[in-house]
Amino acid sequence: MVNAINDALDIKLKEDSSVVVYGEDVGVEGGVFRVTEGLQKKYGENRVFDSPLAESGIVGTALGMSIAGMRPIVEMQFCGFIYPAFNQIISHVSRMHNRSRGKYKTPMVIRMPYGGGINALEHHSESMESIFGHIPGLKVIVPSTPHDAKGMLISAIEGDDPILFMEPKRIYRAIKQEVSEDKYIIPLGKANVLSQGTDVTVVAYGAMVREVQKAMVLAKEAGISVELIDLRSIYPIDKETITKSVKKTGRLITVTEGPRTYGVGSEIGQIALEEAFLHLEAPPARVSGFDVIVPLPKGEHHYMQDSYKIFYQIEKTVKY
Amino acid sequence: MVNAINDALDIKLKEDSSVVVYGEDVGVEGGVFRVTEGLQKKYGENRVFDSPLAESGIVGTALGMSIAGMRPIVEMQFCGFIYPAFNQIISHVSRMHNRSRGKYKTPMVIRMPYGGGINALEHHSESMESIFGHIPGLKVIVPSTPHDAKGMLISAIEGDDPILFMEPKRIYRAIKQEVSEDKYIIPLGKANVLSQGTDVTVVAYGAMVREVQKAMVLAKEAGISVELIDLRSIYPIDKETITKSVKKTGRLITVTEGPRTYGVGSEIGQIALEEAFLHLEAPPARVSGFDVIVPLPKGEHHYMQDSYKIFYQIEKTVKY
Amino acid sequence: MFTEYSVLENKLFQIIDDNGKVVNPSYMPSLSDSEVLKVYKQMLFARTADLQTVSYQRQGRIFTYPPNYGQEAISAAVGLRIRENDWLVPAFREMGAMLSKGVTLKELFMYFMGYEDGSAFKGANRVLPISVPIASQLVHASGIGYAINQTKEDSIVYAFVGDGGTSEGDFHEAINFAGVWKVPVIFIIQNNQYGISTPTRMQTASESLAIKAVAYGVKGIKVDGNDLFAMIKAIDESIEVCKKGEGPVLIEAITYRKGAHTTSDDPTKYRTKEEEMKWDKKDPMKRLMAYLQERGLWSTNEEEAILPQYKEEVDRQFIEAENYGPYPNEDVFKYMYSQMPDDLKDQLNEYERFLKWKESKLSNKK
Amino acid sequence: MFTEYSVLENKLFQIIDDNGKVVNPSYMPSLSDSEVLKVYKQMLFARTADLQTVSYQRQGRIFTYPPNYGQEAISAAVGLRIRENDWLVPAFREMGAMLSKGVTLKELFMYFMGYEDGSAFKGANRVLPISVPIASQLVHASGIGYAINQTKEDSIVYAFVGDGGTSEGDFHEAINFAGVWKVPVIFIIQNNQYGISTPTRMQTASESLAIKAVAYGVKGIKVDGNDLFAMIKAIDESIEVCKKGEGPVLIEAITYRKGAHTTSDDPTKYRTKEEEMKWDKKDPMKRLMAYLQERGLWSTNEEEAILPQYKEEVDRQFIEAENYGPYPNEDVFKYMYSQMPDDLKDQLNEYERFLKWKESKLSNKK
Ligand SMILES: Cc1ncc(C[n+]2csc(CCOP(=O)(O)OP(=O)(O)O)c2C)c(N)n1
Ligand SMILES: Cc1ncc(C[n+]2csc(CCOP(=O)(O)OP(=O)(O)O)c2C)c(N)n1
Ligand SMILES: [Mg+2]
Ligand SMILES: [Mg+2]
Repeated sequence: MVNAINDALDIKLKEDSSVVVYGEDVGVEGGVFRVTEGLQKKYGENRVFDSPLAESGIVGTALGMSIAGMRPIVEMQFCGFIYPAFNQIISHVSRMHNRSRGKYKTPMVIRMPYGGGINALEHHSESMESIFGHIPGLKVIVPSTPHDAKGMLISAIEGDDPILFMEPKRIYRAIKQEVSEDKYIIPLGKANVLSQGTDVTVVAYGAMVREVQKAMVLAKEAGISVELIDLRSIYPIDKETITKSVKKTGRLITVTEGPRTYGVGSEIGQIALEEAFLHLEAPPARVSGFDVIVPLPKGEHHYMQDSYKIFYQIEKTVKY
Repeated sequence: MVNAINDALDIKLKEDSSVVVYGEDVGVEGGVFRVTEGLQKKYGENRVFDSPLAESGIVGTALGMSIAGMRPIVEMQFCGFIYPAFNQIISHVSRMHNRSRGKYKTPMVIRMPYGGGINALEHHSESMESIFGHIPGLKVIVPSTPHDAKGMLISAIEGDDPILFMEPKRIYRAIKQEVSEDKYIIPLGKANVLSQGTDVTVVAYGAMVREVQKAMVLAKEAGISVELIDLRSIYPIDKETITKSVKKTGRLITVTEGPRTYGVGSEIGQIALEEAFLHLEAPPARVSGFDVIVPLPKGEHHYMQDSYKIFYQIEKTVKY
Repeated sequence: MFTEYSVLENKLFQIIDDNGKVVNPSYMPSLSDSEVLKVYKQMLFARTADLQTVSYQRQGRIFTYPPNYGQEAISAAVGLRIRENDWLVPAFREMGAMLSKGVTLKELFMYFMGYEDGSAFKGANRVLPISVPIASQLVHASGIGYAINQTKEDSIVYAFVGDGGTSEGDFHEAINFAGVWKVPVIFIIQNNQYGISTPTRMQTASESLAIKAVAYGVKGIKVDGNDLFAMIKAIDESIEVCKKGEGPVLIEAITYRKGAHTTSDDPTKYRTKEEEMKWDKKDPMKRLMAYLQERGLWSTNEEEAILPQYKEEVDRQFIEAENYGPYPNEDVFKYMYSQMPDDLKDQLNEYERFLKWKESKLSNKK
Repeated sequence: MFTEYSVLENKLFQIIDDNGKVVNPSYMPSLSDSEVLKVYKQMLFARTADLQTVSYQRQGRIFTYPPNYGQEAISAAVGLRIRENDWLVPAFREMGAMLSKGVTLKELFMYFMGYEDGSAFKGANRVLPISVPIASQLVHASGIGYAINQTKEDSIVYAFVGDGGTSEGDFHEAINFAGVWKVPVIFIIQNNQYGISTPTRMQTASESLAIKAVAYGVKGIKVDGNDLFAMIKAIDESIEVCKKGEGPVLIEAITYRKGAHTTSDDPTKYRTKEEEMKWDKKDPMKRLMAYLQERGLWSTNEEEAILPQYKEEVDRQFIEAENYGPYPNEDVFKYMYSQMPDDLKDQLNEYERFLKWKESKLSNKK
């Protein structure tokens, strides 16, 4: 996925001189995950550069640049460090277009690695996407494969809205996949049905997709047919795809990494309720993090969703 | 409600020398809503004081004070201005107790007026409580009457956890109610069943409680019996009270001011699903803000929940 | 100027005294008499509009409004120098500068009445909307500055903040970025002595606000913000710094908010009559008027002759704003994204169904 | 000291040179030889632990770790002066100071292995846990300082941040609050030349980091952070300032991170061998060693004799940490609130039901 993202940035930097890439250590070092490696050499220090260590400054200046006609792409070193920029995001990034009644377009992408499972210290493992999904005016996107990452990032850069692009760092290098070298686009806001099934719909995104796929092996052994939807977009939500599937299977499970209460799972459940109530054969269920701070590595396995936790819920839901 | 809150602060300032009250303009001026009026005169400039205009500084220093054994109460001038402090809240306030494995207790209250309906400019009318409810380690409280405000605030100050105390400014002075001058406590985390009913459960809090009460007049005319629950606590959620009621009525509506997606309504709906699925006769519904920025005053009526919007949904849900 | 009035020595840069006498002629910017008069008239118009707005508010015809009364010279100086191609990044107390940039009074009135359409600034280029969250706008200015450097445009950014705003982290980050990037931004602190009720000395223990420039390695200057000429000169020299690519400048403009913080504020709670009287002597318009009168360029009679026209014009625009009409349903949704997502379309449709139902409900009742 | 080494003149406060010669005797703090030797040994222990931790990490026995290598004098000086009643507010590169405060190596190892229990600091008073979000901890220090003033305790707060951290808004807000409140906080910037790969000159255009003190009206000083004596003296004078109620002090300690940023960083990508060699000559331990040898207080032989004991002690604590045992389920929930809310109890119970199910599932499979 790291290469696919690098590739997308490379393509847009080449194609469009209004694109710049900056953030903490993204220049010389190429980012702590090497996502921007080689780009500064290729495009120079004015296009790809290290900024001072200040997230509000990074995001706020990016908004300024976008108002002035550029297409900045900034990196938050980890999702856990986006919060100093929270005021800029909720008070300005998400609002400038509406506030100015469309006078100022604010195309900008805030990229960041997110999620757990990499044995990291505090603040390096969180999944707080529902917070951002609740902010009107933002789009929040999560790819689950290298192929998707490239196509979705190019879409995000080319779009005219501010976008939070959350990269599941746990699978940065875990999924091997041939990715076309050409430019291609994956439209934002459309979920992706990864496997057809009849007994239960499972909605997931990011690193959780792979965990569901592992759980599906167990489900298959147990004779359960799972329809897997990769949500791809936390906001806007592709209600149509979810609804269609739930109407077919009558059952829904959402798998997410973040804390349970006010998380993505409750929204997806609510959508199923509102759109497919009479088709529901069991209550839409959530496999999610607990309402706790992600434990440090020695305790993280308690918190994380793995194939067994998912399968446990699949069985419960199907037997309901 | 303004007086009741002032009273609670007064009682605790008098009783406990480790209590201090500070924030922007809370001293000499007594706050822009006059909630802290008179307290500086009474307790001096060391106990009740104006701080520099910097929310991260305000909240972060309060955490420091609480670590050092004090019980600070800080005011955010409006809920829309809490975001510069977001990093302190999500990265430290909610975490220090857990991070230090209980070594440091962090009793502190962050008070703030929130919600719309006062013809205010941008950033003065938001209701983003679900964001805070999603942060593990915080408690988020909303009173709906002067009586509750006083008792809940005293509880909040005396508790050992960090608490967001959200004050529905729209009803700061709208509800006339005799409030006892004595000290009394309302335990946090318990919802309050305000009216018994049989056809539908309506969950609301803060200023929305009054709107539901108005809608209940229309419902009564239409022969619909509503059970009204004042949620009081956004986190933790009193599942028991909600579940019990929904099992009885079979129907649920949640009324909130904030944006719909990833809002409080979806969580309450999901709880009903998980706990009372087989009792549901209609899909739990949400009356909420749209997924937009609260419009400026001339457009705010489009956004706000009033008795008609609520009754519209009551009718729909009951007729489902 | 930057050397002679070094921020380290905490000297105040002034050109005319409280009586409009030129006390620092070597720094007098070269302006024709008619230019000076033109700026005075702009200030007069702004003050007229400002005072009138306060009275509209008292009549309940407008919501909150933050008066500019007493701070007009700062906006006027910027208004004089700012060009079509320059950017204005306001806080919320810069009416004069916004008018000079092509924003109309009507739009400002609409904004304070509660129409977002009042922020669209249809006839004005390169002005950002009013920014409510204190100091947060400064970071945008630094970003715009970067874009200017990138395209090598001839453009300068004028960014405003209040004294209270200097306490916010964004103040620090904005000027620090601007310093590292060497962007053409003139940061102007309107130090009107208070952030609502909080006096400047409770915001910071630093000697002045201008001295904070040192923390970012940028040039800074403390200017008498009620002295139009000093403000113009400070801006002129700042423009030179920007044009040479030497980066941003921080101007602390010392002034006084003669009115209330906003129309819902009562300043008698936190300041004395004596203080107000002291500052009244330094009123920027009085001082400029004395200067003009001394030179026979303007008189009380002329002023009295022109004021009714100004008042009428203000009124005309106010009434236009008042008659702007209803706020269409779809405007609540339309501008959230460059294209409306399906879900917002659904919410709009659902809302319109509700409105129909409500209408029929209400008409049944009758 | 603060006058002679004014931050405005950007002078470096130094007492010994790179060869351990005392070049500034008038500022030499009065320390007995045995005290100096004791501090040296503490530094040696810290360095031993530090280097060994890096090698544990290479063996895959610990996760990320941010080496202190080359920065030991700063922590040692604080460690010497900090009292039971003083507060330590660390960032994450202050091992020596934490050990002096009573934190154990075992606890630090546990933390970096991934146990929160490693932050409980059972035997240590008034040390905050490691703070990961850069600069955010400084604000807590100002708040603790307020509490100290309130109770009129005899206590001082030592708060740390890196050079990179000075760019964050919280750096600004923390020192600004501290300045207004005149709280007894000594803010220490460990300027180790880099924030990960980003050199200090890309963080700010200011002349130094110490000069930023001026923006808050507080005393500041730029110190050779690899010179133990200069660090001690700077702290001693800062303590005096605090005790007099004159408020906080900002110390910029110039040093160099000889190791990598963390064990997952590769410094060759962003710095040269020459630069590393240049700084190697300024190594704080080499300089102190030269000072001690000159006086016959310490020798290479003695050092070689003691090192195995230190290594063994480090190893012992490391192995204790390694054997700390499993992470109980309930610890995930237990510390979130002072009392566990019902919902968390439910989540714990549900989790334990799942574990039982999983166990039976897996044993069926066998
Ligand atoms: C982040 C933030 N916090 C608080 C407020 C509320 N508020 C509005 S104006 C103001 C005082 C501003 O003072 P100053 O910066 O001196 O500007 P002035 O009003 O004097 O022009 C405050 C606290 C706000 N708008 N934004
Ligand atoms: C708010 C925040 N942003 C980003 C990071 C990621 N990060 C960890 S250390 C570091 C560099 C810190 O540099 P400096 O302050 O100089 O301290 P040093 O590591 O050199 O001791 C960064 C960017 C973080 N921990 N917190
Ligand atoms: Mg002010
Ligand atoms: Mg550093």
